[in-house]
Amino acid sequence: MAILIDERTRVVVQGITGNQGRFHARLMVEYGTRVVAGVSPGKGGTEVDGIPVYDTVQEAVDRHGASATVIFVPAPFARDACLEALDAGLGVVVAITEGIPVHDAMEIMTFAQARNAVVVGPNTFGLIAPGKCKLGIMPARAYAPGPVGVVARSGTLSYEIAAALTQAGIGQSTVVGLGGDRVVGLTFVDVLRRFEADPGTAAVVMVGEIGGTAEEEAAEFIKGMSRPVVAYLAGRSAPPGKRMGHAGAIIERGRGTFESKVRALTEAGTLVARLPWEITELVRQSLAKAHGSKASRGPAAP
Amino acid sequence: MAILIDERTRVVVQGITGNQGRFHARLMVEYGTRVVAGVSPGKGGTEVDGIPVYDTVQEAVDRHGASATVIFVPAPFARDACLEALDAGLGVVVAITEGIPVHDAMEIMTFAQARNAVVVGPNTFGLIAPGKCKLGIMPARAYAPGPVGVVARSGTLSYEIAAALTQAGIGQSTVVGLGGDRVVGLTFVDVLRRFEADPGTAAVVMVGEIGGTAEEEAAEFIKGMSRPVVAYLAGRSAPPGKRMGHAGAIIERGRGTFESKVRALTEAGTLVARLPWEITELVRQSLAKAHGSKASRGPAAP
Amino acid sequence: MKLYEYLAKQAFAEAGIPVPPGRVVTTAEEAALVCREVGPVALKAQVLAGGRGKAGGIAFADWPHEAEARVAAMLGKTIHGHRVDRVLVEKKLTVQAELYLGIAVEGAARKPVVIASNQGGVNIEEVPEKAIVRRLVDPLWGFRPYRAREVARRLGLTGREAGQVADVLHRLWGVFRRYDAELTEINPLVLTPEGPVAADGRLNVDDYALFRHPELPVVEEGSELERRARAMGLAYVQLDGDIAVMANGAGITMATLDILQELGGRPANFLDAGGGAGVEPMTRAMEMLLEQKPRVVLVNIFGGITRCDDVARAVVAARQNCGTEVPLVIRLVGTNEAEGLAILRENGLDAYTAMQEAAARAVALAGGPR
Amino acid sequence: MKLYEYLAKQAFAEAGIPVPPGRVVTTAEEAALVCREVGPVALKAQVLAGGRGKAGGIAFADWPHEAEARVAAMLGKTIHGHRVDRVLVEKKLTVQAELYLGIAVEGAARKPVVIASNQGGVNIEEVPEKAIVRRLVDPLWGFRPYRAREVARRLGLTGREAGQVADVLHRLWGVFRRYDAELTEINPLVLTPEGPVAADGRLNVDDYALFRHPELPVVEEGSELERRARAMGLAYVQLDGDIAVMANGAGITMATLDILQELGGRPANFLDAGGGAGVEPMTRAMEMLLEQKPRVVLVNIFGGITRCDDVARAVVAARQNCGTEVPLVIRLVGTNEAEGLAILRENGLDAYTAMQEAAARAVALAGGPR
Repeated sequence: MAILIDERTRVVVQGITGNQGRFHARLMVEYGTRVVAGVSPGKGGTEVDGIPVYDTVQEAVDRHGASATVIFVPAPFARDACLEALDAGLGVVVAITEGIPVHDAMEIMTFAQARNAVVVGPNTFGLIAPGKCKLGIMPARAYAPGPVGVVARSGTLSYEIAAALTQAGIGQSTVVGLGGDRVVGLTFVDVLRRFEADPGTAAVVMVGEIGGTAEEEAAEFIKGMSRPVVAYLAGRSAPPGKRMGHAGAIIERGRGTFESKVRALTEAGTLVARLPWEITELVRQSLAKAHGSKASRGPAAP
Repeated sequence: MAILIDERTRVVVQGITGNQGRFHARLMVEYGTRVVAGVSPGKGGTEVDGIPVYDTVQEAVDRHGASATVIFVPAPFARDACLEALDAGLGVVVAITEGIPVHDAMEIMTFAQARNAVVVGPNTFGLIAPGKCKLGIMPARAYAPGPVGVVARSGTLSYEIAAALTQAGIGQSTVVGLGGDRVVGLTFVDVLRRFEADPGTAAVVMVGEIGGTAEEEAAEFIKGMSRPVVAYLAGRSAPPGKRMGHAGAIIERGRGTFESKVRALTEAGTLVARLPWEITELVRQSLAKAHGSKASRGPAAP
Repeated sequence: MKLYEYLAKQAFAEAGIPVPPGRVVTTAEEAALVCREVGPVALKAQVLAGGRGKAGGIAFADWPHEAEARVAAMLGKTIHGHRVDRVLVEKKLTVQAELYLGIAVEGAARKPVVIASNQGGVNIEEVPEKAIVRRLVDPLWGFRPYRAREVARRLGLTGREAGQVADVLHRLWGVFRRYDAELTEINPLVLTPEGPVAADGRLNVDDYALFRHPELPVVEEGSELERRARAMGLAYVQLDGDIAVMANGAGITMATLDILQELGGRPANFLDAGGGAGVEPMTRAMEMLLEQKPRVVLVNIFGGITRCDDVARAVVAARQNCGTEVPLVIRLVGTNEAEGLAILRENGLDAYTAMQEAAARAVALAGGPR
Repeated sequence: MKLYEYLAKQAFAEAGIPVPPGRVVTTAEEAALVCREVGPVALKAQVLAGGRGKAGGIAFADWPHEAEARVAAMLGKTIHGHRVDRVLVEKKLTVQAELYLGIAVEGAARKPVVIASNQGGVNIEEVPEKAIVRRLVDPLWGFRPYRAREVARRLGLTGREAGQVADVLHRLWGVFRRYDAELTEINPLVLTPEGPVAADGRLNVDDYALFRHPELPVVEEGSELERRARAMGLAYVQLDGDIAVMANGAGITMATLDILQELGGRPANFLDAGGGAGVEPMTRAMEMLLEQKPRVVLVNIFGGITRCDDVARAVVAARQNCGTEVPLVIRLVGTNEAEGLAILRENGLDAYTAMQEAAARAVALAGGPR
């Protein structure tokens, strides 16, 4: 089991004729993802690695019953691509594109809400249900199927953590990248709620950062969760007021400090790893405990 | 009984400090309408004929639980006034203002739909539930309480018809002016549906015009109505392609001709008066028949 | 307000829609100059009448002297009652295909509607419905580029051409919004080897929104009389009968015309004095009617907001100002009815209460039913 | 991109928001001229640093010679590391009251938020929450005039003043949208006898949206080094330690800094080479780090999109180009790991697999934990 996507997800790749789109479309197909069509205005009627290309998302939906999309369209055109996907009724829109103006992102999210659809990103590595479906640019080797849900703001850090879990024999149900921009479609809470409801997820790893208050809000939600949550937070050493790459990774106005996040999460019963390599062991302990305490009522870790 | 409004309707008058607003607010109060507040930006804290004036509609709602509004605000500011009323949660917005740009009207109607609210007008005389509540600029003497619902595109023509009914001893449940502009909030069908569901309405008079296809759509609806409908249509003698005052009263592209409307209505079982003074007699016949045939199942004409 | 073709095309060009090279001229010499610059040209009389082609309002010329001669013949000519003062001289296009693109206000849906067809160059009403693509637009969301691409696809376009046409349609949406248009059309959009070009266009601006567009020139439409009425804030339409009519409100005015016709009379005009008009504008309106020397004038007033005494004062004043003997038939009921009647009687006039009687009397005075 | 106060005010003025009369100057003589024109003036150093008032970046002058002297003293001065090149010289205002008006992107709500307070002139973070009015805005509907009026009412304003402030706030929304702002503020909005005036303002434009604003001047922020890095498309932040760090991805880079600190080391910088960077930019990035002569450089790469062989090539090239002896600690795993290690070994370098070991080694080389 997985959240948001699975082996039946029928995927469009928007911007498939660009370098990045073409490259990752191939990797997704190799992983087993059902990439049913590509979209690239003006290139309709052609093919990319055997994938049919259309001018519009609507055509891809009409002909192939697509249900999700991965967007590699350059930033100036990404708003239109996202709105097109949402308007065509796609339920999961994964916006890989970096550099989408924040005003555009706000419009996209408003439309997604009206359409009751999920936007992952922008500026995300995507999401993967190991062994089933990969919608994004993450390195496939890092993942294996299993009972742990992972949700992260940041890409490479989450690859590192997923790879460590995999190496330790702990697979993942789904790994979701929220995206590094200030305005993104999903919050930690949105994803935690889905993991909590997913029979295939027995524990969750949450990879947060300084800045914003998403982790504090997650802590509130975690209080009511049955699944154990292990957290790691980056940015402990970051000086206040400095923007560290991500739009979100900035401490401003005394909010979103490392300490406030750790405190909130700890109070919610989350195990907070001080160093990344501690995560695997904490997850192992959590799974063992969850398996013990929930054998009668919850999902079993395989 | 009446549709849309009744004696409990709590009314705001927007633009109450203008000449028209002040004049008609007084007439509405005299009629017995519960005008609870006026709104006029910059004039908050003052009074007009004992009616408290506020700067914002929200304040009028907060303090007086207003539920409807009548708008006399000049056309350049009318869009904002309508959106303000809708955003403050008012369920019935009567836009008397003439000359609201059609693009503004389209925005207003889109917002009203999102808010599940009714806009009457723009460019309407308003609506009146005789003896209970008057939201508009119609001459009160023309009306009396009774079992006939009246819905009209045009103001003066409907005053004339209502006055004739009243003189003949036939009162009205509600009289609704759709408004003369190309884009208005209510269609004939919207109002007919409400009359059909209103226990206080036994028959309906529909006053239409050439142009558009609202009368043809009404005819379709009328086929399924239990209440009898009497119609009068203006514009038989209008030459094609000439705009006769109202934005709607223009025959274009072979649609919305007098003949097509009469045919559609007649086929739907509507009695179509050829001259305005025939209406009263047709209504009398309809009421008598309705009374006879529906004594056991429908509302009784008093 | 309907804009002349050349103004519509200026708006298109500003929005980045390709239009043929050329410009509007007021003299034959200028036409020759343009032809020298751009080569073979189309010459198009700038009038708001439809069907100008058949009426000699469109011509072509390959050489400057030819352009000069044809424009000389065109200027000053009258097409369907409109004098030709300006001619648009534009490069003749190499036509591969012609499309129709239009955006209008769809009253029933309360939304803008985009209309497109790959059968352009003819009246869109004559195109079969199945060859037309229609798309309602949420006025808040607007018509986004991807929707334009979807329309282009439905027109059967592909590749670069689809993208170019989608781009034009998206820009046309910008024109529709920017100018508060009731209707804007490109017909035809000509597909040339160099890309699509708006060969002819319309841009009708919502009269109610003109206050937002002080930059627009005033384009006067209709007859002299209709323009005068509009300047007074009155809705006036010239008809071909002999019974002049003044009423208050569009519906009652239309009904009055219908009644006259039903009784065998022939109305001379539609004149809606408006609900709640004051003495002054009503006087002007009456004067305008009297000046036309109809056989009879019918005044049909149901006083709601309009006060009967104001009407009576206007009628009396206009009659005095014009010193005319045209017979007046007045029907006057409603607000301040007694005061109105008193004023009329002081001035030797009387009034009916029933519309029916007044209309019948007017028809009789005009010579009876025909 | 943060705009200087005078640029923010230009944007305000274009949008119809009243700003004090005056202009930005680059010489003391000009300051005297402005003072002669407008009377007593405020003199404000145009630097992007906060707290410029306490650092001597704000002064007042009643007379031209005074303005000249004070601006002369201000120009060339350094405020919190920023050299003063321009001074905004503006008419001194008669202050009746000071408000705060701001519009920002609220990430959690994914919407713009309007923030207002009648306690202006101070840092908004210091204003108690109950004195602050907040309103989320639907980005499609926009912030309509009536909502601005409602905010003005909540600030306790009435009558003409409420209308004027609402108008300013509504126009500020226009600035926010027009400039793709992340944040725009008027603080304080001074209520004067002649109406409200934006006495100080901020306008931070979304870097991602700069492609839509070619009209804006480029305002460079940060240290020389940070600017250089930005020009290369890298995210670089100068820190005060001695272990230079390069990693790929903001999260892993932050984590690397955290780990070093946890182990007792002191990172010299944040440098995110990005996911999937090529050899060339990574080489430039490495060179930049080496030039700073840190005690040690730690390269921490988990190759996902980034290829380990590219990283190895970049490290080798940078080392050769700089001819430096700064010790390198490399951790390299992931895509093309074997190829990367081979390249390193050919050049006498080695790499760790575990982040933990690499970090510990870097701290040891920098002199051990402190």
